[in-house]
Amino acid sequence: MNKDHPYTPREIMTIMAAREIKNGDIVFSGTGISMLAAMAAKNINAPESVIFFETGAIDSLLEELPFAVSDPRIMYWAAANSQLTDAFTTMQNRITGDKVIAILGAAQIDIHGNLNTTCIGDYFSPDIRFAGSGGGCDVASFVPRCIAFMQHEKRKFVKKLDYLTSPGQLEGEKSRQAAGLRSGGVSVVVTNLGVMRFDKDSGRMYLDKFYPDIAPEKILENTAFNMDISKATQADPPTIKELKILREECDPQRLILD
Amino acid sequence: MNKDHPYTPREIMTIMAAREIKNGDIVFSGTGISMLAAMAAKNINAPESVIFFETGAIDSLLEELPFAVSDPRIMYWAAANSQLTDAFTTMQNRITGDKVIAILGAAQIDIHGNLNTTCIGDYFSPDIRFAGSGGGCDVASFVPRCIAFMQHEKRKFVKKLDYLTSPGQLEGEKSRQAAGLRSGGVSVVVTNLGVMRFDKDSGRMYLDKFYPDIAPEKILENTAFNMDISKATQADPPTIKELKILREECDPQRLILD
Amino acid sequence: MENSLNKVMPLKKAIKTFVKTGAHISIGGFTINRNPMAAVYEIIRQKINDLHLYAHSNGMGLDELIGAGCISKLEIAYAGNGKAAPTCICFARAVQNNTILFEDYSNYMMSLRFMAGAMGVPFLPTLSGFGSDILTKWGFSKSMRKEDSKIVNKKLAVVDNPFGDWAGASKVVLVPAINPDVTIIHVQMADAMGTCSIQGLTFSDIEQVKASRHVIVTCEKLVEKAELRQNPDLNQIPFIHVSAVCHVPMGAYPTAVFGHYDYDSQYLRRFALAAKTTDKFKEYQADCIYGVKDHEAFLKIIGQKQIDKITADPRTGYSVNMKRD
Amino acid sequence: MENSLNKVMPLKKAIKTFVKTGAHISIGGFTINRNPMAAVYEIIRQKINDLHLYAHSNGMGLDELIGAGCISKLEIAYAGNGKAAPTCICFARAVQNNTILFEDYSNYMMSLRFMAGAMGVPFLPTLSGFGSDILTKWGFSKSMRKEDSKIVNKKLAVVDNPFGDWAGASKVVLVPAINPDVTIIHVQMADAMGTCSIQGLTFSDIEQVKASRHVIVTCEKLVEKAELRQNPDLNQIPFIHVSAVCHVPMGAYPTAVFGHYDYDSQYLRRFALAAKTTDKFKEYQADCIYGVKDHEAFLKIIGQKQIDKITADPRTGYSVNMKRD
Repeated sequence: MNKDHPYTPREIMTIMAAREIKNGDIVFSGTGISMLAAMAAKNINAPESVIFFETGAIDSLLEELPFAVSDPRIMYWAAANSQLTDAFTTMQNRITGDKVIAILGAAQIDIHGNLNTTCIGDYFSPDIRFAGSGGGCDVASFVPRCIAFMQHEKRKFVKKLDYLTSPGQLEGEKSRQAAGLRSGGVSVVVTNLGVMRFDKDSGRMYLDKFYPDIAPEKILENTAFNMDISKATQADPPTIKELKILREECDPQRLILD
Repeated sequence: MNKDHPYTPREIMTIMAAREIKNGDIVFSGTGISMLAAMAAKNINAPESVIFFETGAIDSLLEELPFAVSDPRIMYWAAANSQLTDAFTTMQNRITGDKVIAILGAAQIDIHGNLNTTCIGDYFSPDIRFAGSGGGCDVASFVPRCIAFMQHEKRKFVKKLDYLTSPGQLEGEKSRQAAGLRSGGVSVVVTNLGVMRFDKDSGRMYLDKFYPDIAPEKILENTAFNMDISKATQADPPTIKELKILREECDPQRLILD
Repeated sequence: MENSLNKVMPLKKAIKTFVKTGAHISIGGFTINRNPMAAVYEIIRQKINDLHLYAHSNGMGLDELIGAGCISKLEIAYAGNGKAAPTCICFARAVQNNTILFEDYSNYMMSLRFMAGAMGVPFLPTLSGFGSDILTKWGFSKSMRKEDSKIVNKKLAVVDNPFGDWAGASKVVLVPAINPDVTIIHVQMADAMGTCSIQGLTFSDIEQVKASRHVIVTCEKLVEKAELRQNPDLNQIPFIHVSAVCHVPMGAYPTAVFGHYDYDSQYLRRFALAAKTTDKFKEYQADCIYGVKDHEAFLKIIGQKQIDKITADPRTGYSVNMKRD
Repeated sequence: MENSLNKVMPLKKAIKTFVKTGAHISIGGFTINRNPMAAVYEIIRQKINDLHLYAHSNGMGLDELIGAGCISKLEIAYAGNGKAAPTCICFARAVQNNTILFEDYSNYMMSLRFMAGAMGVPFLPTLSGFGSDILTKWGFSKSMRKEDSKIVNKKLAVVDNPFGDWAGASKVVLVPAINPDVTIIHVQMADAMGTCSIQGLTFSDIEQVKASRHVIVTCEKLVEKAELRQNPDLNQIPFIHVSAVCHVPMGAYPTAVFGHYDYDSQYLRRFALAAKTTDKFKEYQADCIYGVKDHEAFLKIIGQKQIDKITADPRTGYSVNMKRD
């Protein structure tokens, strides 16, 4: 970490995700840190990106941060208020869908970037039940790029998911295509320790960037599967400008940053 | 015809069709005489019937008679303005669809009530090309009752359609069901000479009512196929009250009646 | 579907008439927004149970119904209650304790299933879910699917694209139609005939309504027909789909209604805390549900002061700068 | 799909940029309402031909394009022009004289096909058309279907219901998706980004737009973004779908625009009469299309007096007591 401009894990995660968003992207956003990453991108590097919710609102003004994708705050000053079927139509078709980048969270991820947001333990009688797919499985099926936000822990980066809710690269190689999916799914994983991507051929996760002061080996220790760290380089830390915009313009009340 | 209250062929046709409409029916209406029949029913015998257009307007006020199903006149004071897919949804599902009665016209009809609104002659190189199905095939596929309005002429009541646009009873018997259709389709034919219905088992057209002063044999002469006229009885002519409402309330400017 | 021109009735009567024990139902709204809560509480008070609930992302309504033991079977995409409960608490417990039968879909799949029901077709296609456990793990048993004519024979089906690779798809997932016995939604405005105007996002309410054999609408404002007819473009639901109209101001409380009131995050948290232990939850239910005779009485115990806090600002449609936990 | 924030351009440029010879196109509106006539006339003036047109019930727009020889292939449900021409005259002649290739569907089928294209699925199911010649008579040859990757391999397909008799259907008709190269619609209001608000019925415009690779919007009023953002519920098309926005007042004339102007039944009749003979039609085209440089100049020859006659009454949205032939 640069001592001249310290930042929190949450801040670097947000900035790393924001950098994935390109001008013109349509950002499928949940709430919390995913919303903040979308706002950071719009304010920093992708002013023409568009925030978009599965509930059907697009380009909402967001004078206040929404706490759910059904929050009335997303209905204000939108380009259009519509409905679920419309929102998924935008993602499933190849015309607008190819412009969509999704930001997802999960309870578990495997080496191929498949996500579990359904349960821990047996599906029919789980130890812990989570909310379920929501639109996660849909967007991971449809769009070319998804960012997964995760806390980097061994129990979350698992060898085998307890339930495969949202498809990543499935079993890698050509398995996504063979199953009937278009290319896409989780393409980058942003955690509190680093940034992971997927090998184009094998579809296996590898460490792309480790954060300053984080050893690649530490990341491996927090990962239950064997991940290639050989190509990893240190991430460019958030710049002073990025942090300033994030803190002062995106979340001045630190509703999410804290 | 009752000499005390004369009426035109168009008037008796309108009244005969209006009598088919029941309270609570949703009337799929085109323009012209079909619109007038719908308005007559609403004003005479089915005050809670609802006029409905394939373009997506429902229960429009109709201060002026529309000249097309896309006429802006149908968009005023409707219960809802929607779109084609919504309108057909209303007809295709069994919940609202079973309440729909359609009024259709055609260039040709056969003994099983199948309709041709596409062409005369070979489909690929026709002598006369008509507008095509529009929503006709759809509504004839979906809803339990359709009224066909026809001029009773031999070239229109044909042995074999040049093109089957909208399904009636297909080849009769159980052929409608065998083809994949629900029961329904054209259930009554109203012409300038009489009213035809279809035998429940054979699905063949028979003469149900002939108008006063019209001999059943004359109807047969104007029909190219062999139609059962043995069960026919004389229609109750339009009543003074029916004609009064039709003339004074439904079309006082005689836009359609003339 | 009814056509009688005046469908206004008390909520108690509408629930009693249309929501029978064992019925297959769906409710409108999404997580913490526009759930038909007054109707949900009335179902609970009338102790109607063995319900089969179809939900995409219903939050508060779903969790109260499950908590009260009204639901025996559930088809669902997501059960969350915003920040107060990222996973609905009664739902999670019921699944973990095997006290309900459940089957998971995605949000789009559930929306398409309602849409198929509305359209009157047996299924709709999607490219969602290939390779996921949503396709492989079926919650209802084969014998149930065989014996209960209201349960579809297959959770879903994968078929080849008969149009070659048209639209770039080699195969598609078909999801089966849902036609609930009754759907209950809460809207901003309705007239006595049942025409409805929803302000803001409609979620899947419109499809749920059109797919349903009976429809109960609760509304913030019961308006004259003329008021709705002035702008038919804003009326998503024409009266032909509606069975009963119940005038219930704040009928979605504690969830939000755009333009009227915000969600009550304090109440949602109170519920989430109570739901965590059996005793506290019984206490909560006794106080807030069984102990009041109707929604009006419930709102009285919430108090005007709290209601003022969540009342929507007319410019934005939500409560500006409201304290949210 | 483009995202540049200012998409305003002259109609001439939009047509030149997005409507190429041989393109597959669709136009919005229905028979005599909201056809994008200014764009149609501009296509004709630019002599763009060999177009493949997807239409449900386009009337005036379709018939002008066919009359001018711009269309070589047509997929259609209905070609009528209201009272002026129950069957479109140039269309009928082109079919009778074998000068275009055509394939007939129903209105619902065509709407579903646009919807499938919008949804990104290869097909949608319907229960329409069983037993009809729409299923049996295919307009495009097998070799065309094989050689031209933009023509689907089958007109439609009939398949068994994989869910038993769920929804009471033993089989379904699947109709293939349409994804036009470009869709052109005319709307009441748009902003520079391309967000659109349509007043009154939307026909199939929304699906046509969302299914299309490029979208040209012509609008009565080009408004500030803020004006549209005040009521997002009235905006059916968010800007992400739109490629070009062209401000063309009376851009649907001689067809109607609810709230702005009525159809011009005299013009429609004039067109219908002219279309009946080659000479008269050439004269008509010379006067009204080729002889004017743009829509503004066209409207000048129509004259303010005629425009006043069709101007909509603000209460009803149409011209009250207008003389209609």
